[in-house]
Amino acid sequence: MTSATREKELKPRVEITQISGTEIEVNMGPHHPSTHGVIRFILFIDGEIVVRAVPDVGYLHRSIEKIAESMPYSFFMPYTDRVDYVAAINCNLGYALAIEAMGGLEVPERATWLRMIGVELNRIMSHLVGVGALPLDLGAFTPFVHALREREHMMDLLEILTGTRMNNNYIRFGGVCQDVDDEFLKKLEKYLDHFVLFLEEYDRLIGTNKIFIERLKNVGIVSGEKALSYSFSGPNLRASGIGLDLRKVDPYCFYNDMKFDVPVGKGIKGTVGDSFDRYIVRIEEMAECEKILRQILSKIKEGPIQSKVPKKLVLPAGEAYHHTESARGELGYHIISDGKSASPYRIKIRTGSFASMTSLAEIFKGMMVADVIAYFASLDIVAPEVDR
Amino acid sequence: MTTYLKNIWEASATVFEGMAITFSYLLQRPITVQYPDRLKEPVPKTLPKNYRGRLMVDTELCTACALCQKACPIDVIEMKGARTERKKGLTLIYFNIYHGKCMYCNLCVEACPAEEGDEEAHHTAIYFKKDFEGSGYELKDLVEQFIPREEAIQRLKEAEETAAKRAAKAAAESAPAEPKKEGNA
Amino acid sequence: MNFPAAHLEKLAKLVDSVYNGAVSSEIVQADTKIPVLKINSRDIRKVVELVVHHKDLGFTYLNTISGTHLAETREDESLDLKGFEMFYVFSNSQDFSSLAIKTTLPENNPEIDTIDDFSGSANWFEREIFDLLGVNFKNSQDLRRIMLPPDWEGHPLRKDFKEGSHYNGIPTTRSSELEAIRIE
Amino acid sequence: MTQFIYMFIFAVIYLLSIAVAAGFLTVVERRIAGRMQSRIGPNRVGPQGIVQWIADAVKALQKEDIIPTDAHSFLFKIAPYLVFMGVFLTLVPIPFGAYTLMENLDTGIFYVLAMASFVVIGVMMGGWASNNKWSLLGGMRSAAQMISYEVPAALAVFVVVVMAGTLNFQKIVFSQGASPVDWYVFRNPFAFIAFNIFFIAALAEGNRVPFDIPEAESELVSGYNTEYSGMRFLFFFLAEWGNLVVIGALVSTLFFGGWNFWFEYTLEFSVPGRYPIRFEVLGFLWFLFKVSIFVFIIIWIRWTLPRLRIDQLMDICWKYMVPIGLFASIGILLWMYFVPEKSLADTIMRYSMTSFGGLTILYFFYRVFQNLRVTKAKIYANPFV
Repeated sequence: MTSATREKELKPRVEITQISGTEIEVNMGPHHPSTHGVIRFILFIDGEIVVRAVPDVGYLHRSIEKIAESMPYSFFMPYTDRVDYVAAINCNLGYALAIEAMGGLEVPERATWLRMIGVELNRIMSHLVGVGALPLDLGAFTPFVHALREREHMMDLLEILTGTRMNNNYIRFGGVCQDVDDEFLKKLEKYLDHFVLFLEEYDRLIGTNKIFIERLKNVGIVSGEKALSYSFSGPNLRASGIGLDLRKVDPYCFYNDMKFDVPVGKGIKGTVGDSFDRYIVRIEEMAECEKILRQILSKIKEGPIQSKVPKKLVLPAGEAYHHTESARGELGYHIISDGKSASPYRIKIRTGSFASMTSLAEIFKGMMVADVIAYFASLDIVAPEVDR
Repeated sequence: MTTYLKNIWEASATVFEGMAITFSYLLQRPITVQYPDRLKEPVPKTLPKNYRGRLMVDTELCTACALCQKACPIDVIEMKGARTERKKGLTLIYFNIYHGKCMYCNLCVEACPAEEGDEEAHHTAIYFKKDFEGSGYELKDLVEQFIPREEAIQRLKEAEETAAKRAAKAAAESAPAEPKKEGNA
Repeated sequence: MNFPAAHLEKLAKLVDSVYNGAVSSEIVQADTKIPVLKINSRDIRKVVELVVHHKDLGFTYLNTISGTHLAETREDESLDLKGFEMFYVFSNSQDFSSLAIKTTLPENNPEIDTIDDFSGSANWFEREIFDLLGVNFKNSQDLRRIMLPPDWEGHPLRKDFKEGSHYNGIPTTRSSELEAIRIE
Repeated sequence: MTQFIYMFIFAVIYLLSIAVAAGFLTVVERRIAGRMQSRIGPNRVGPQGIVQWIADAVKALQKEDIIPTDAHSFLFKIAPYLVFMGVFLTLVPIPFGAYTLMENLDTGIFYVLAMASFVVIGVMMGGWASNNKWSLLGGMRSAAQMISYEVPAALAVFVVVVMAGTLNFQKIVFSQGASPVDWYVFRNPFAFIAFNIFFIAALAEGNRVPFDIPEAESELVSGYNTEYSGMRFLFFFLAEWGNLVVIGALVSTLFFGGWNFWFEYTLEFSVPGRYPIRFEVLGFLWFLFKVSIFVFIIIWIRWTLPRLRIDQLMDICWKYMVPIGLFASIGILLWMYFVPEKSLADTIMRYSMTSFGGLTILYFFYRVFQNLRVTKAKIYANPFV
């Protein structure tokens, strides 16, 4: 796409010439109730309409990539939790898989199943925050608390699985840190029965609500082509009608054997790729996660959970780009090893939220202030994943 | 006109439905519990086996091998082992844990070689206890000294003495050998 | 996804034929089965245009842009050059097979052409590299610091970055209040 | 002079009671919200947290009274009082019983509609004077919203006025009976439509969800009252919750028979001293009960629905409520002309409307219990409960 055609396509939906031309510069964030953590937009508004927006990130930049260069490979695992604290095990998994691919480490079968349980549970938890925070930003508080209540039960499950509620640091190179007994698996199965009922009720509480639909439909439309151009990934990309799921197209763990659908946005209430599609894709994806979890439960077998990994891990010289499907899209680790030291030469983390953020400046143009919030909330962005 | 009426109908029907759900929650018991005073049993008892609460050290079991200290990515553990006359092997001089820094990653526990107990009450020398309430008013309240300070200073003194004795002994042993070397040279 | 071998040959041929030897390229298979196209940094726009717009290729999806500072302090055969290494990952929007483009830049005054008109997200990825590594992207729409404040000095991901003692009058290290309870 | 003293005493009593009611309502709201969200809510201060509002008030009073540097200090200072006045004055002509009212104004409804506009002035003043762009946005939004919604509210009130033939609240109460069949809301379909319009418009005038756009917490931080603290903030706060009482009182007076408690108020009672005091008390309690039902519904709506966008808000006002209001007001004129009171058609309509209302409520509870069954299944399937 050349520059000219892109400009044409990204033309604001509201003709800015129609409005008076007196801009007010307002500062939204970093401490604003709906900028999810510390993200800031400088909005130039004319009445209620945003003429221009400058997103500003970096308030949570902790230089995780620099920290990685100063420590052994295994020490960096707890830091990956903090890349996306809402879906911590997903980040663990991406890192572990990349290192295992580079170092040629084996993973026992049961460890992979346990990893998948952790990852899928985490994905549901993350989506619950996403679909809960969306109505919260639109002014409905109760659905958010209901979603968090379910997340709380899942945290109880993760507590048994990993020992912690957040920032689990569950996955180790060549395995996982601890095993679970059958009681946990039974609990999980029982909980999934509960979760199905919750999803149905949640949909009736807010997903079918007329006001909610009106606030989201045809707001922040990102067409499939645009979504690819902005490097959207995960639910955001799928909501734009492009059914790319790394668990399908580039399978890792045992996702090859799993039967699940990839929900895509169909524009059931408005246009494909609008904010409501991003909401409904997440809801459908939670149902798919539930299916995957049931399959895992039927297939998991006893066995060792940790393979032999050298205490001081030195990877062969070389580099790798390994990506997995995290809750917020493609989570890629670009790792460079110099083959001599026990610490990585460079780790670059590619996150879904950062890529989603790139669209803001263009999409915000011509929106109303209330839509800015709806669009931003529907992207389900987590600030530490943007800044790292 | 039909869409007009449909809009009105949809709006009122879905609002009605949502309100029925919220009302039904009004008739249920809340799911939250009144912490900490109205609990059926204390929270630590309800926690799973390997729950990561606060770090705890069994100073009796600890062999002062410092593996946990090396395993910690962020220097939470500050410890020292040295030879004293108290016991064979290394004696723990001091063992401080900076709870304010700890990120509960479990790496130190996995590194610990000293284990004790059966299947039920199994624990390593450094382990997570189920207690999680550890707030304090000052930063130094968050540092737990498992060997009390006075004791630690005492032990440090002993260790220095032992070290001095050993050095003297070593010197005495190697003293006759040294002139020979010089002589050879 | 594993990159089809036929694809790979076609790509090499295409790069050679379209630019008639003007592009110096070399294809290697990296650890994670993503083919890496090594090119000269001045050809980046030509290659990206081919990779993105050619109807047989269509790698329209930019996964990420990564940069690395290869410092002298770690002389090693695998890291063959002193300077900056740029690593572009593109994916095919149909089957999501990925392709990496790698290029190196000199250590002093690293400069490369921007590719931000090929992808909407490239600008932010480039800004991040500009901010943290100090690589200059020529003709970029908007090249500002992104993570760090505008008045920050230095580029932290460079291997020779030294943290200043103060930033805007705030000390970057803090004296520990815990000195009092130390035993040694 | 004595009249002035009486007036002063009554005003103080009214002021105190509305302050107490508003404070108490905050606790009630938080408790209800808590239960709707499976939480407990404030329950520490007093039994079941019932005096939490005193603690909150004391805390708010201790706060420093901050006036932003570049704020217009005079307007900034008086804005909260104007808002509070707008709410408080609307209570003056509303009868709480046969005698429990401040002033039996003949222009009651007109007066209420006029006084409600004070709120707009106060809110805009506060928003503008704060020298904060978010506050200004909130103030502008609220001006647009409140002025727009006065139109459908007035149209809905017009329906009642036509039916009662008077602007006087007391007479409106008299002309409705005690039983649901005699309430205006179930008299005929047009009155029912008018009730819905009035209730929604009142929500919008009171800045309640789903129309809380002026103070949209997640958009404008807190809208026009962002910069206020301490006592001044408390006045905004009192106005907001006092508004609940006002809305409840207006709705139950205009459409639900007011204080009229299960017997006909006949002329002989209008002689002072003839009206039994126990009826007065019962009527007062009956009225309070009706008001609290509506207050509960408003709170309940708040904790269920998301917020509208400003253009949707205007759409609802001008594309839906105003045309429907016009339809209802023309309809009521035709109805009054063709169907005389106490005729057969009138009686049939009354009873069918009442049973329609009753059935709706029954169906609602049926849905509630179905939802409860879902929840029960959920609890059964949950290993952690």
